Amino acid sequence: MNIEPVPGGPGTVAPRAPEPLSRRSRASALLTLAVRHPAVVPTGAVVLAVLIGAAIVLAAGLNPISAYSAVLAGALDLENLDYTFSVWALICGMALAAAIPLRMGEFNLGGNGQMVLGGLAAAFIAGQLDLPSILLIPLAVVAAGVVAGAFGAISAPLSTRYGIPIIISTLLLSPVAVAIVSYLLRFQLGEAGSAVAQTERFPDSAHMWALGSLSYSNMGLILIIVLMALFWLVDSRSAVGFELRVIGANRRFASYGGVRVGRLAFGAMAASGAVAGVVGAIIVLSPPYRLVDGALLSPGYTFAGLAAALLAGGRPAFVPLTAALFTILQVGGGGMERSADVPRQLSDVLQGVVIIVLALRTIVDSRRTGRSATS
Amino acid sequence: MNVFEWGFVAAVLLAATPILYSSLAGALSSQVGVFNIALEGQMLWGAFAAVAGSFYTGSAWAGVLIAVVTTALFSVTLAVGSARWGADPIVIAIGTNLFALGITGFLMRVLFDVSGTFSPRGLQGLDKMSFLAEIPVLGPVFAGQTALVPLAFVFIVVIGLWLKLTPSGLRLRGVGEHPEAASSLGIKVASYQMWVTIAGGALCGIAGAQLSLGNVTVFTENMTAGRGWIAVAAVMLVMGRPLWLPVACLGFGAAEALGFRLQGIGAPQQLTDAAPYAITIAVLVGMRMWVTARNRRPSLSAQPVPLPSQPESTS
Amino acid sequence: QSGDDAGSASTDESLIVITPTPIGSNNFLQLAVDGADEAGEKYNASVDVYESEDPTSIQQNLDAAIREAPSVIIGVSFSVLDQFTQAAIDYPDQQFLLIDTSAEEPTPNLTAAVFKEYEATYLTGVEAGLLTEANTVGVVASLDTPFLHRWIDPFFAGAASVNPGVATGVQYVGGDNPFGDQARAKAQAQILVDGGSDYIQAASSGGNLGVFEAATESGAFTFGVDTNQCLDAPGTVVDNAIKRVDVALVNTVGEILDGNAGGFSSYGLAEGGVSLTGLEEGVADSECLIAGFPDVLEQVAAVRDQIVSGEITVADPLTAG
Amino acid sequence: MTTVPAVALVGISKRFGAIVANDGVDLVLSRGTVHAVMGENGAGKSTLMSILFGLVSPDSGNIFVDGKPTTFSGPLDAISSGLGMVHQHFRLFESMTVAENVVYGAEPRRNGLVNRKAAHDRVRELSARYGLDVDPGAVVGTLSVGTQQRVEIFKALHRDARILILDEPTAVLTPGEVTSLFAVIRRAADAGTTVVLVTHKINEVLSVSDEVTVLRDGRVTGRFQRADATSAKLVHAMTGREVTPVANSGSGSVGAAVLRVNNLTVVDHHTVRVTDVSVDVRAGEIVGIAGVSGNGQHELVEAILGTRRALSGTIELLGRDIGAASVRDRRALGLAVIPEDRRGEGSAVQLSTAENLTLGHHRTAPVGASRGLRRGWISLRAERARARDLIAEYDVRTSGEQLPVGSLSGGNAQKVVIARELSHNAPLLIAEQPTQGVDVGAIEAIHGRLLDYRATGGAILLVSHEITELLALADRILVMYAGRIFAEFSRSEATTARIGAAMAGAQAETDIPTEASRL
Ligand SMILES: Nc1ncnc2c1ncn2[C@@H]1O[C@H](COP(=O)(O)OP(=O)(O)OP(=O)(O)O)[C@@H](O)[C@H]1O
Ligand SMILES: Nc1ncnc2c1ncn2[C@@H]1O[C@H](COP(=O)(O)OP(=O)(O)OP(=O)(O)O)[C@@H](O)[C@H]1O
Ligand SMILES: [Mg+2]
Ligand SMILES: [Mg+2]
Repeated sequence: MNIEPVPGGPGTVAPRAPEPLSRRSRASALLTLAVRHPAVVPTGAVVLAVLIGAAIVLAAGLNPISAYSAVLAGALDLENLDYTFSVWALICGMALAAAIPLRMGEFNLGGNGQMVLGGLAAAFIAGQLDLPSILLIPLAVVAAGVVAGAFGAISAPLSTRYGIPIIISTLLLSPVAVAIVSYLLRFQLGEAGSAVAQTERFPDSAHMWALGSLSYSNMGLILIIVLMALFWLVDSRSAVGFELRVIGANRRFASYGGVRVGRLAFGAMAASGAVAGVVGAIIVLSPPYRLVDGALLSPGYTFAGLAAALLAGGRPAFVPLTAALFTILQVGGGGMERSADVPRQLSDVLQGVVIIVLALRTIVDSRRTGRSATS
Repeated sequence: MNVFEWGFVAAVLLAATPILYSSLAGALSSQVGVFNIALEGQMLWGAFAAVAGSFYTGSAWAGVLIAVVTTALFSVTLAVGSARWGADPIVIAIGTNLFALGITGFLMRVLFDVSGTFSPRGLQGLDKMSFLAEIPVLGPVFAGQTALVPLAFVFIVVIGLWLKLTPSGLRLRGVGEHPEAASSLGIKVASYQMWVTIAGGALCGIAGAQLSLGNVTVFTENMTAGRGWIAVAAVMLVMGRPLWLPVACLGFGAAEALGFRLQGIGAPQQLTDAAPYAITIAVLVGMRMWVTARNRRPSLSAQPVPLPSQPESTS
Repeated sequence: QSGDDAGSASTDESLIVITPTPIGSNNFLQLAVDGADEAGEKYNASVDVYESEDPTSIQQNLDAAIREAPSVIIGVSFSVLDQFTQAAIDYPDQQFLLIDTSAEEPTPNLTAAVFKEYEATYLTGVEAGLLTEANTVGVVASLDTPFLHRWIDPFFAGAASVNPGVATGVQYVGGDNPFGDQARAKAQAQILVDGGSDYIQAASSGGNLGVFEAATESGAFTFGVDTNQCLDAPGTVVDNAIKRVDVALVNTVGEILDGNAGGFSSYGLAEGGVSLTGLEEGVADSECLIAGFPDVLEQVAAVRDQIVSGEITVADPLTAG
Repeated sequence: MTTVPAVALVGISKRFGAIVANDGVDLVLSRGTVHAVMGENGAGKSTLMSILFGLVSPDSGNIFVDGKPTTFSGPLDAISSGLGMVHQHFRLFESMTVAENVVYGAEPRRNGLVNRKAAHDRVRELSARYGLDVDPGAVVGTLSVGTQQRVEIFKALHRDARILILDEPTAVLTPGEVTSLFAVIRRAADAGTTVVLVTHKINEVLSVSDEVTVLRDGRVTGRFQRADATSAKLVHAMTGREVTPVANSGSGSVGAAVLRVNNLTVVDHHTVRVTDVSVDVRAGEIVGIAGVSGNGQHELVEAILGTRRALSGTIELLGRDIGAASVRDRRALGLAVIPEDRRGEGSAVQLSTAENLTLGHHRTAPVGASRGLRRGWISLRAERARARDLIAEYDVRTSGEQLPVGSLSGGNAQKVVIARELSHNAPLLIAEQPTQGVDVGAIEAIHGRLLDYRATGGAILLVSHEITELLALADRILVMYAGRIFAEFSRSEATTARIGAAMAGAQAETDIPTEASRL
């Protein structure tokens, strides 16, 4: 039995056909169409952020043009590209670690802890086992993923069982992990006679495979690209990806609909932690082939990755692009200081401005989509 | 080492005060439904502005004032962005924190031509209340502190009472609990959220000023060093009841001070680093376990809707 | 902050300094940069500073530096050792200088200058041991790393050498900003004071200012490091374990430029690479309290001479532990 | 009549993108009357009310209050012009007291502080004036739905509202509460207040309203005085056709038990919500559960669905004990649920209609696959195609399956939920308030579907506070009160009066005479 449609009686109003567009309004329609392209708003935000940054540089009595060209040169000069790509891979990895929980509306602020635990696991395998490369490296990477994944996963039951938001538990657990790793490096696993807490240099068999003659980018880059592709596939085409999005939109709806929220959150947090752990593994299996206390955290990959993921709205297709943006700012920031004498801190300023301006883009979004903001 | 002595209490208070101010800002924001994790960045800016202000004016209290005003301005982006324009406060806050870290370091180099630490000769710090020195208990606890330390508690009590007793406090609580309900009664929800967030900025300004002109007299890059995040955790811990903030913040202060003291008997530095965070998460879990356990079981006082008196209700 | 002298017509030489972490409030790195600036002035060389974030960016900065082909690439601290050793092998025509660390198997183009800070710290320890009335001394250090023990263990050893049975206490700042958290450093210094210490060695980099404040407020006394920190808190700082990075840098850069590259020089008390402010000229104007204790200075000078002559050897915590 | 109308809306139009929600609507409200606004789902009622209350600004048209042209830039303007609105979804601060809720935003003051005593007095005074009994100090979250609604009305009256808008106020009330609400409405109207009542229930319109305006597709299609309004005329104006009520003919073969609930007890927040409840539902049977909301029906449903743990008791589905099974396993075994809380539980407003229709079907053909290589993967093309089919089949009025569900009108969103759950063809269907907010025509269509479901051997547990609905559909009716099965009626025993009395907790042995009967 069907619910009958209302017959077109005299009182009914036919849905109105869109009025024919005048040339002017067609032009403006085209313009709206262009403005609505998903790439436009982020690009506009970046441009705006760059202008704000320029204003700051100018106000400080420095030359914005030379500052920016130094940023670009520092990141994109041919001889620096190798390095830039290796950093991009790491930021991409941490962005992925942030993007997975973001799909279910959660923030992972504990990337630091997960990354160092991954680094620790990889360092332990690489330093203790005497295996050929072909076994040792995968084993180290997998161990990193497992240990960091297990650590990341702790936040899921804390949230689903005890109602402690993931953003808080990851934030609080991270320093604990960092302290544990630091302690182990200092007292148990550290190299004797070394001035800082660090492991011994790993044997050659534990050196991540190089990509041709490149000196920074190695198989880690490929690994991250594969993980990104996997994330994209799972997010857009799989039942689990769909369920994650449903959780993000309305958790009660998800559990009513039979989504095993606890399990999925567990899986997502484990995957998120695991990716962060793999990033840690890639770092320690690359030069200088050791785990150095504090060295994984000082470049701030976690927050750069988080920012990139937020900027992309967690959407897998955009993550590589936004990660590239933060890579350029970060790597180029060094170049800027080297050659343009603009303080390195400007790079943080710019990253902050980009994030803020992009967050404010929702104004544009919500004006466009009416009452409901879709992502 | 004797753990409980007045000096210990003073140390705990000192460590807790900046966190107290900033967590008060966070708690107020959460009362109006804005999750404010920009406390770290705002406090850092406040610390910088206070030192810069004191440096230029030669007066520490002018520094505090400048910190309060500029940090309030600093928080306008978050306030307007999240309340008026509906942007995600978490994202803005993450941007704000990064921006604050960058801009303070940048300005230190551009304005003062130093990197890392700025502590020019003659930089005025806030006066200690040394006139209290002779008074028992108060003396050892407060004589070495600035007036901002006891003021924090005054703030908490006043704000707590204000929330409870005044029309605007009532409205403010309603805005956070059910924004649509408030706006359907003509309350300008966005305005409340905006002004409360800006007021929170001012409180973070005090927090930063206490840190850079009260706890010490210097500004350093990344001087807040995670204290703003601890404040966020404190807000979580009290679950929207500002009057409990002192307990949470003093708890953190005590965890830190205790950690330092334990170093004295050989505990590793890493334990000190981890202790406040580990204790917080443990307390959170404990609290939630207790709450869930309580809800699961019918308590003795738990009564279902009372059954009616039987037949006479038929008419 | 680079010291390239924009004014001077031509600079024949060039120096590039690579730090392992951002300089921030790490005053040792700052000292190295100042030393490089001084060397630049002396040899009419341009100076560039590349601040790194982590081991990978050390490598990247090193690569960038090698592309610039300066007269000397200067690496500061142990953290750059791996990268510099390898680079020296790969680029035999480039001159490298390591400050504060040395390679096990150095190549001829890799020069090293190391400091025996621990000898100076031993002397501040002697001063503390002589001066303490509470028979308790302490140290506030940034982190519990082997390297930083050079400011801890010798200090206690020095104090004990003149004051057997002196009690000791140490506090590590740690946290998110170990090299610049004055508030924590201050609280920790206060804990040492509460625990009875009246003389405290400050080894917490940017945090030292916090240590000085705590001491000022509670009537205790402190020792500074690296430079004359008495100026930061007159009336509180007794003396400083200074490190003449400038001297070392100027000397070794000069050697390299003169063609005497390779090997390593060690700067201890004997070489004048480390010292105490109190043992240098101009003590009277240093604002250091030690100026008021000529008898202590006399004894310390004697110990210094014994160390120089080899009569006393101060154990290096790095190799000892 | 020569008197100036209290409010006149003239030529109001409002578009949302391609949708015309209001199209030149005129609405005239005379002082001291009760004015009903009726219409199908999506006809534009809520939009019109939102415009009247200043929540939405019209694209064109004018508002006259007491004959003076007025523009509202927000609800505050509307409130100060003497309007008050009671939203269907209550807008109450559950953690606050009744008095605080009532005075919120217009607090009596003393020395700059809220004058608590005056606030309590005000509530008592309103209680007395309208013959209602509400404790000013009670925390609102602990009150029954009916009492909460009184608080909503008090909020408006406290502000001396002369024009009171009620959006579907009776949807959640017992017959007794409806009677008492109507008494309040009458009293208010007699005292000069103008009342606007948005509703789908024709008997209510006929019993309480003085005038009726009917909307269809954004336009006014009928205006009636009570004297000349009849059920048939109203339905025709709303739908443009006749609607014949469907009802359970009582026949049909009943099979084995599909659901067996034994001695179930559920506890939440210190309180026993469900006490020792036993229910069986057999194949080909519709078992109705009547009760005022908040008496444990919802917790019972949650326990069966598995989103809430029971403290004791057993639940069997198709002979299998599912007490420990996950929601997903229960659903896979053969359970579909139309939940009470459409927005909070039954849909995700930001997700598209297609995605909302997919949840629960994403692991089975055609969208997903339960076995083989495609297992665990989703076909976006199949998702869209299936969504279009269901939208057509269930007459969901929307301009596209990719639009977010949040942009649908209340009734149309409900149809999306019903389409999703019915298309499971599960052996057991639990339907909680399946026709809430749905218009007359759609109600009959949904009722027809439920009866078809039963005819093909499906078992249905129908939870409703709509007695007419239960009488029309159910084979047996259980009444829940205070967490217990308080009474049970067979089809032949059930009458509105008996059920109504039991819902109110009265152990009705004798029939209560009443004028209301089955529609
Ligand atoms: N903010 C909005 N954005 C887009 N469309 C909207 C919006 N508000 C209402 N509509 C559309 O306008 C039309 C009228 O909606 P309205 O809510 O007024 O209907 P209603 O008569 O209240 O229906 P119901 O009886 O289902 O509650 C519907 O088609 C609805 O989808
Ligand atoms: N998520 C939302 N965001 C903004 N406006 C909304 C949202 N949901 C509903 N609305 C608006 O509020 C109006 C009135 O809401 P109301 O709660 O009365 O729902 P409704 O459409 O009448 O549905 P129903 O009464 O059947 O539940 C809607 O018609 C719509 O215009
Ligand atoms: Mg409606
Ligand atoms: Mg409605």
